[in-house]
Amino acid sequence: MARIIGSMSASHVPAVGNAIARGLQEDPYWKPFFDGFTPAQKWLAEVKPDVAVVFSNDHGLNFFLDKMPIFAIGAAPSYPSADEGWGIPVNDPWPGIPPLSWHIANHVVEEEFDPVICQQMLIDHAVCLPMACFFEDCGRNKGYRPVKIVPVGINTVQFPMPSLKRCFEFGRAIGRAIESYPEDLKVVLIGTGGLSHQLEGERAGHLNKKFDTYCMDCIAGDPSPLLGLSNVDLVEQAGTAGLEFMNWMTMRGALLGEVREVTRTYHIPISNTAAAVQVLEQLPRLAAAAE
Amino acid sequence: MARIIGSMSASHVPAVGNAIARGLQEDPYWKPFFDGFTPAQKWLAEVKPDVAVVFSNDHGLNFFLDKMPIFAIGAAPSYPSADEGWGIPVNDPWPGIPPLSWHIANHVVEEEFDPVICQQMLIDHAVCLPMACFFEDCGRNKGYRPVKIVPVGINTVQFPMPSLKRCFEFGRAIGRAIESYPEDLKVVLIGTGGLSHQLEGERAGHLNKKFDTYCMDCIAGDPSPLLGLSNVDLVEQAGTAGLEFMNWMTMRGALLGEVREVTRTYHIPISNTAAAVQVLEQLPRLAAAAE
Amino acid sequence: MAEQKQIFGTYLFGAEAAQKGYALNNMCFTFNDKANRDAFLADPEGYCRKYGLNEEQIKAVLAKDVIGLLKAGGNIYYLAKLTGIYGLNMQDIGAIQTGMTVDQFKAKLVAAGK
Amino acid sequence: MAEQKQIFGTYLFGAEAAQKGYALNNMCFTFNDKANRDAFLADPEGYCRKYGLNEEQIKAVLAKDVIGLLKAGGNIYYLAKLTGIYGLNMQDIGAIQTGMTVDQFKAKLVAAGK
Ligand SMILES: [Fe+3]
Ligand SMILES: [Fe+3]
Repeated sequence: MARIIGSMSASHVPAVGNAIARGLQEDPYWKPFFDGFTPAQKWLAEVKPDVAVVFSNDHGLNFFLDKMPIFAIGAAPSYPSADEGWGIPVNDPWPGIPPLSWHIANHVVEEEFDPVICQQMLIDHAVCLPMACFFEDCGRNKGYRPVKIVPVGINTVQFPMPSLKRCFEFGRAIGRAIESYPEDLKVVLIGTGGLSHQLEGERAGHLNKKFDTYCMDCIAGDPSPLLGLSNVDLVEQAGTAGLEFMNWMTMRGALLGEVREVTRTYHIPISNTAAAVQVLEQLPRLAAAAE
Repeated sequence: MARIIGSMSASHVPAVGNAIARGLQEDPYWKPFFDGFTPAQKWLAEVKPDVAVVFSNDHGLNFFLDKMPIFAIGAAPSYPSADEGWGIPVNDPWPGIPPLSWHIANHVVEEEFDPVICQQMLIDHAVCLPMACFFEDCGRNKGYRPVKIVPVGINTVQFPMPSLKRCFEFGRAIGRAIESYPEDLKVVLIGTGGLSHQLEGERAGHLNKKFDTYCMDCIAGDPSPLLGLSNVDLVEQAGTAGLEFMNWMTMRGALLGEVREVTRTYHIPISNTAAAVQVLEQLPRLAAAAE
Repeated sequence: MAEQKQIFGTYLFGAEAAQKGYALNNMCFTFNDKANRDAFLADPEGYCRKYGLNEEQIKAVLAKDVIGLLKAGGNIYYLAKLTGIYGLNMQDIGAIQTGMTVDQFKAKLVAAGK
Repeated sequence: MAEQKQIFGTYLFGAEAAQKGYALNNMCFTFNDKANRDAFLADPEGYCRKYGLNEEQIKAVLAKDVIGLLKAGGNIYYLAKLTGIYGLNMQDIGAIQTGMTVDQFKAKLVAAGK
């Protein structure tokens, strides 16, 4: 059976793409950000996942307001990236694993979630850049793709949005789906986005270190205090783009057992964003204890 | 407040478009089908709805397998039709009512449904032809549009599909949304598709009068016995295209109060389909009795 | 999951067919445009190849083999646009798939209403 | 519903803005293609009109008035593609919207990390 080995979460920022392209990892502005990934890379080298299920939000590349999903599940053999309009380098495609994607889709629909199923999907910087940071050689070694991916999209662009509670429950259903997949695969969950930032409006530049710390504490420990938070409350605390924390919450939902925090870093600012990296390892447990 | 006055359901078949275009309403083959709409037209002339919420499934015009939703809600100012590939005449657009669409979308997402919200949506024969049959003058008098519409799409094309129970509950959430809309509007629900038919495979031509009668009895009375039926059971009974009965179930879910059957007709065959028309009137009730 | 129960002569369109039939159904989806229908009719095989159909699919398209199209991953909602190009209506298709004459197939439908 | 709570300097993108800003955001969505970015730069106003922007939106686009773009229904996920064309990064945008210099805005960000 497939097994979820843990989760890795990180902020995503288009500017990271340029920093990688220009080799700025040791630049004083960028070093604290990229250094945050080193412990995660070490952990990855030990646990060696086969698949990454990546929770993120589209930034106006794959979806538009004409037909805006709440949740989307990729079920493509390959996920190309594309020009997002900012001149950041286009990443090579990541390979998919359609049988697992469909297994997840079938399972979550049975559990009364209503995702769009995408046999074609473009992935943007929200997928590609954290992948390039965690799997470091991807940025340097074109074509190096150590895992297959299942991208899971969450709408953070347009209200109505799913609540944090709904995201968490969606994650739980995905976790159960993964752990009922018959093939022996090691699956890592990746949640990207956030933490606090707000790009637009007179409140642009809003950051909230205290709240971000609280969120990361909840992710590492008990996420339930976050389940009552409305999306508007989340905006108030974390800024409009802080809504991307929904990706983290969905990811956290998919961790069905007890977890151990492997690493956490937090740094302000990268671009206008609070840049965080957090890795959780799912502790071994009896199969019967799975929900 | 908006008020749901009742529901109208009918089969949809592309061939109906040609029959209307060629004025075949009195033709012996078509007469039993079109006559079935007369009592509904009479009822409509009495109740005079302002809005129709139309539950149907796309037939490969608005959605493709690249990004296939489970549920979709139209939120467009206008819904054009288009060439579906069969040479049936293209219908004029129907006007939308975006504020009601968004009200419904906001409400159902809060109730933990995950529909795609469509600010652009093409409607196909599944919407246009039942509309032209119920609102008879639409077929003859181009541009006559007595109601505004909110199209609600349900995936009957690709597994995984929502269960009949999930459809019914989605309908219930839509019903509650409509009845909490602050404007005084009379809303009629329209469910299209089915009943039993199967177009493809060695079992093509499968029809099931007994099951269809049972389904219409449940719709008119107590729909709960249908809630335990799986989609595969539904295919076994009603054929693959009988899955379109999901549209009827969603519609029925949105009728929150007691109902009275105004009319029912059932005729086999129109094309390969069991052609039914059924109208239910929602009985007056105390607002407090609404769920 | 949905595909587990076997129903005679019935092809449930789920994960397996959706992947297998993607190119075929995608080609059929283009037939919403008359210009594409005309292009197909002008060179059916060339049109199929342009959309990346495999040999099994191309053979079924050219032979108007509806059962073959289903086995190759075709979805009836999209395939109907292809059979429409060939001028086949749903009773013609029904007869082809069930091995009946069109009149026999029509009689079968009428009988179901008795 | 989501729009009920007022948060200073914050524009929640829901029903109202999604309708009002549709054409504007749709234009920005086209900027995923370099050819479209070039066409915009060659004739910004003409490009806006081609995509059906209203006068309020056109005025805000031409003035690089980010707050005006938000008030006209712009969504930052799409608007960012427009500001990118103008060569403005997120600190430039932040400064424009908050009435600070870019250095002041950057200092504000750094201070939030202390
Ligand atoms: Fe983002
Ligand atoms: Fe249909």
